[in-house]
Amino acid sequence: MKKILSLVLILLVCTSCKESSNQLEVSGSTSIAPVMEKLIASYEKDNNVKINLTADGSSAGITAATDGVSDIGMSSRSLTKDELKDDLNVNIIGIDAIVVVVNKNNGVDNLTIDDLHDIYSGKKTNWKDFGGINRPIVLVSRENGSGTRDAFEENIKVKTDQGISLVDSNNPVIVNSTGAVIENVAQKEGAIGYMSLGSVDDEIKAIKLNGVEPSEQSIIDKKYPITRDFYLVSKKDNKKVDEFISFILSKKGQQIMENEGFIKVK
Amino acid sequence: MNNIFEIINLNLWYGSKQALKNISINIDDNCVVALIGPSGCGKSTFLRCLNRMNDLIANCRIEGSILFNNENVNSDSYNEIELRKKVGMVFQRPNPFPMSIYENVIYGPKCQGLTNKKELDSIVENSLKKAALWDDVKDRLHSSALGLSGGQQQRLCIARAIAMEPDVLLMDEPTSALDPIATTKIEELINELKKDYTIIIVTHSMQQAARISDYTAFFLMGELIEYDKTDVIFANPKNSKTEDYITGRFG
Amino acid sequence: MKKQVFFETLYKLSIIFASLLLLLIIIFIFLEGFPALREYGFIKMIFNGEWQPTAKNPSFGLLYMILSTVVSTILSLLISIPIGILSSVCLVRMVNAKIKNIIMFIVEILAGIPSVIVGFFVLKTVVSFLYDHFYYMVGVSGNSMLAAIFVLALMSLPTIITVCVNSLEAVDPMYTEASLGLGANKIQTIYKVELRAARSGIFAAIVLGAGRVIGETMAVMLVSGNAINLPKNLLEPTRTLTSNIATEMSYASGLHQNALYASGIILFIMIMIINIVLLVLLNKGGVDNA
Amino acid sequence: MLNRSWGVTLIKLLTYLATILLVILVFCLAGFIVIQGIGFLNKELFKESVPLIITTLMVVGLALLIALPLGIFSAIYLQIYTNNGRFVKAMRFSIDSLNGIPSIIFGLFALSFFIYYIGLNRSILTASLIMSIVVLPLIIKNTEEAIKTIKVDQIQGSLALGASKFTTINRVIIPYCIDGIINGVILAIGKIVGETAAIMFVIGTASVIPHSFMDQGSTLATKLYLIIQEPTYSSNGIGSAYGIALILLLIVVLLNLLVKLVNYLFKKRG
Repeated sequence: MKKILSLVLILLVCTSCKESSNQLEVSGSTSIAPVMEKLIASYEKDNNVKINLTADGSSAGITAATDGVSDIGMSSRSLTKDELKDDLNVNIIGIDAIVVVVNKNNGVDNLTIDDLHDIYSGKKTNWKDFGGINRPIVLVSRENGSGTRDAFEENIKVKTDQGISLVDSNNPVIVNSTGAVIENVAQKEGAIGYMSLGSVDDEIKAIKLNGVEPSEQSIIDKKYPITRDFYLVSKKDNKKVDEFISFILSKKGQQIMENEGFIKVK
Repeated sequence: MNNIFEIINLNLWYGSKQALKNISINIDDNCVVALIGPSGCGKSTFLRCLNRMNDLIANCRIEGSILFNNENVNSDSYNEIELRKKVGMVFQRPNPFPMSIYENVIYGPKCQGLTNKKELDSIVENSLKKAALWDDVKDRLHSSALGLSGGQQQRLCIARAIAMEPDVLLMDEPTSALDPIATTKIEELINELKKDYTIIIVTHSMQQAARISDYTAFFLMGELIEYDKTDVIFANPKNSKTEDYITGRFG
Repeated sequence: MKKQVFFETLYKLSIIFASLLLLLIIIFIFLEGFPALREYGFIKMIFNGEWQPTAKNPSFGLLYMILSTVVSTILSLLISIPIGILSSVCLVRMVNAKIKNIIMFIVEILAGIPSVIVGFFVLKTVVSFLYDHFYYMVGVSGNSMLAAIFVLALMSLPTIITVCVNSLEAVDPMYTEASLGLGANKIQTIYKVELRAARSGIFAAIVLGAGRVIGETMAVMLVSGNAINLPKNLLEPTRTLTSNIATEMSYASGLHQNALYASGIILFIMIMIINIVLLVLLNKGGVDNA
Repeated sequence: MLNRSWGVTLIKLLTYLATILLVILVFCLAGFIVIQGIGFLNKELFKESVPLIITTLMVVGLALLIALPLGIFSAIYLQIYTNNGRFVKAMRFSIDSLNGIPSIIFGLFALSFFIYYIGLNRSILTASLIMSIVVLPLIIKNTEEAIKTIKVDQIQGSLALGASKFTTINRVIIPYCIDGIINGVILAIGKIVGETAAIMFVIGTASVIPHSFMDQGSTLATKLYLIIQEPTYSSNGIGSAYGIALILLLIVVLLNLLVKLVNYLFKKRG
């Protein structure tokens, strides 16, 4: 018994020395994490640096980058005024379209931004107002503070000047994961939800916005109305960080972004 | 003095091991019968057959008939709940329930559906009086039974059994866990109870058997060696094995 | 003798270190939550239902969420405790060992399931059933208090049963024999004596079960709809204190984050109240044999 | 009610009904996971979950390594060496209350105390540390209950024979209450293997085989949560989450059997 306890003590002691060598800590937005994992995998192949990834949300990423706990913070929403510090540099590494999804049996396949505004603010509550079947609309929304939700609600203007979202007062189904959005929309015929273009799968149906089909081309031509940028936040003049970011913005990096359904910046 | 128990060719096996071999005995009512013999001779097993407590043991097989008031207890048709109402039992270690003294005594009657408060109070009073415990506890009936001393707890168990107004009281070495003073109190109590109940008591101490019992049965290796009046057994036993055991040559 | 001194100091050190660790967490919660209590006011936080943390002048009213936690905890325990205790009795006393081992084997596994999966199970079954039958009502989506109660009961059952079965098996057979010897039948013996004798174990099971229910986040968030409203009927979506912490903590900052920790303090107080109630019931029930 | 014959039959009926309900619920849940996940159990998923299994076992191992001695010794101290005074009752009370704290708060504690304050890195070690704290109340409570169930007179019997408290512990208490402790260990394993909220901030998302406790990694449960969070994480979306859940149940089964085996061997030898 004594041996075990001494082993534990040694373990505790030796860990307090912080490892600085060639390791990078990346943490933040869950929407960016999947593609970041692939970027890291390909970057680590030809550079001997170990990059650790944690997916704990956009704001956690920004805070970690500001406090230096992470070398790079990922955010799928634009930074607020007091988050923007002068010793931070912010790079946009890709553009993502936010797609509106409905149940596969829902006849509606095109909505305008104003329709979305009426639906999510609770003015219109039945699909028959949009030529669909007579069934109440079930709003599926992401949690407060999710980058995807911020970008979506910014575009369909459902936030009062007080900063309160009208969506909350219409008994929405609030979930904090894309998987739950898919499951709720797939099982409920009256449901409407939104997610990043790359996440749409065959259990649900993505619809056109203002008549425009969500595709890479329509986003590049700026015709698709709801997009958002992927930001990387990091401290200035850190060589290893800048090398990694320049890799992401390189042809190879942007190609990986595209394979994952996101739009190239360069 | 009619027979309250008539046991004919009783055999019992625990799995493959035979614990009781072909026992036949008649027990009269309103007297004290002591069962003596070396440990493991089957006297406790025999006692537990009388209120079918051995049913609880998984691989226990019983053959032969046990007539209680001329009805065979061993048959499946006979309801063992009815039997245990008539044949109370007190165990070696005092085992009062983790409840108050009052709740302990009325447990049996309440299980039979008696709920009238007045009746229950009177049952409690005369059971505790009969068990010579009333004076010690009459002002703390609702305190915990676990707070009593060993001897008091055993008397509470006796009072609990009496509350069912049984015909027979089985006692499995009731005093072996008690100090001498408590033991004599229990023995005096048994002499008192003899008037109303048939008492069958398993005991290790032959002095105790001699002191309080009318009849004594001597068991050895699962067999009933000799059964007779106590003074006959202790004065001039017929069977040599009994004599050897009585005089302490073995056992 | 030296060995004994060593071990006894080890025991003392362990309890000190363990309570220090656990105290650290309590202090951490109170430290982080206190600013919000001071600035926004404990009373205002408890008796105001409006939760708008990111508005211009934010409001941190937790009333609706406190009620949601209270209602969902009590109702789910009202389901899981009876089923848990009754089935533990059946498994220990009324069913042969082989069946009991099979069921216990699976129950023990279910104690290890990540709550996300139990959440999806209820989402795919109960929630979609509720939606298919009540879709015509505006504001009803199947994600509701009822589904949350179902998932909480399902989550706490394995814990309650494992501990109950364990304590029932440890009941001294002398009580069983004493009760049967007095002419009581099997059911009376179990429910009037054995449960009483195993009481402290059963209460431990309830405390652990209640802890699991109050502390549950992932599964509840999947099925409860997470909309903040006064729990009026079981079909409306609801958000418990715990789900609120889990959903918003990843993006909260400043006073908003302190408010979430403050709701952690309130949760801690609620758990204490439940423990106090259970302790009183345990002692009031007369005698405690252990 | 129990004193009436109809009451007895009613309770008997309710008891059987509760068990049937339990069996239905339990088999539906287990069946749901098997049906949903069986389709995705292919070689590729097994290969993909090898690092997850290793990380999970590392967290379980280290967390129990810390929590078990700490928890058992604390429980022994609370049960044997204290007179159940007011202070002890208050401590036991607060330990019980910690059982109800949502694991998300433990996660945040880990993030701000271990990572921000002490400066530990995000790693499997940090995750194991926080998990040992999460299961500590569970182990203390279970061990105390196990000690309580030992017949009081067996403990007094040993003390009466002049054995010191210490030898009583080794000779009487630990051998007798091993089963109770084992049940606590099984509950703790269940909690550690199934935990996501408490460790997801501090364990990272790497899905490669970790070489040391200092590396990051994801356990079966955190990977499963990540996939549900963003289905694009794995090739066949949410389906592989169910596949991983099945593998996770397999691991829980194996760990439970291992613990019971160790207990059996310990008893046979002891």
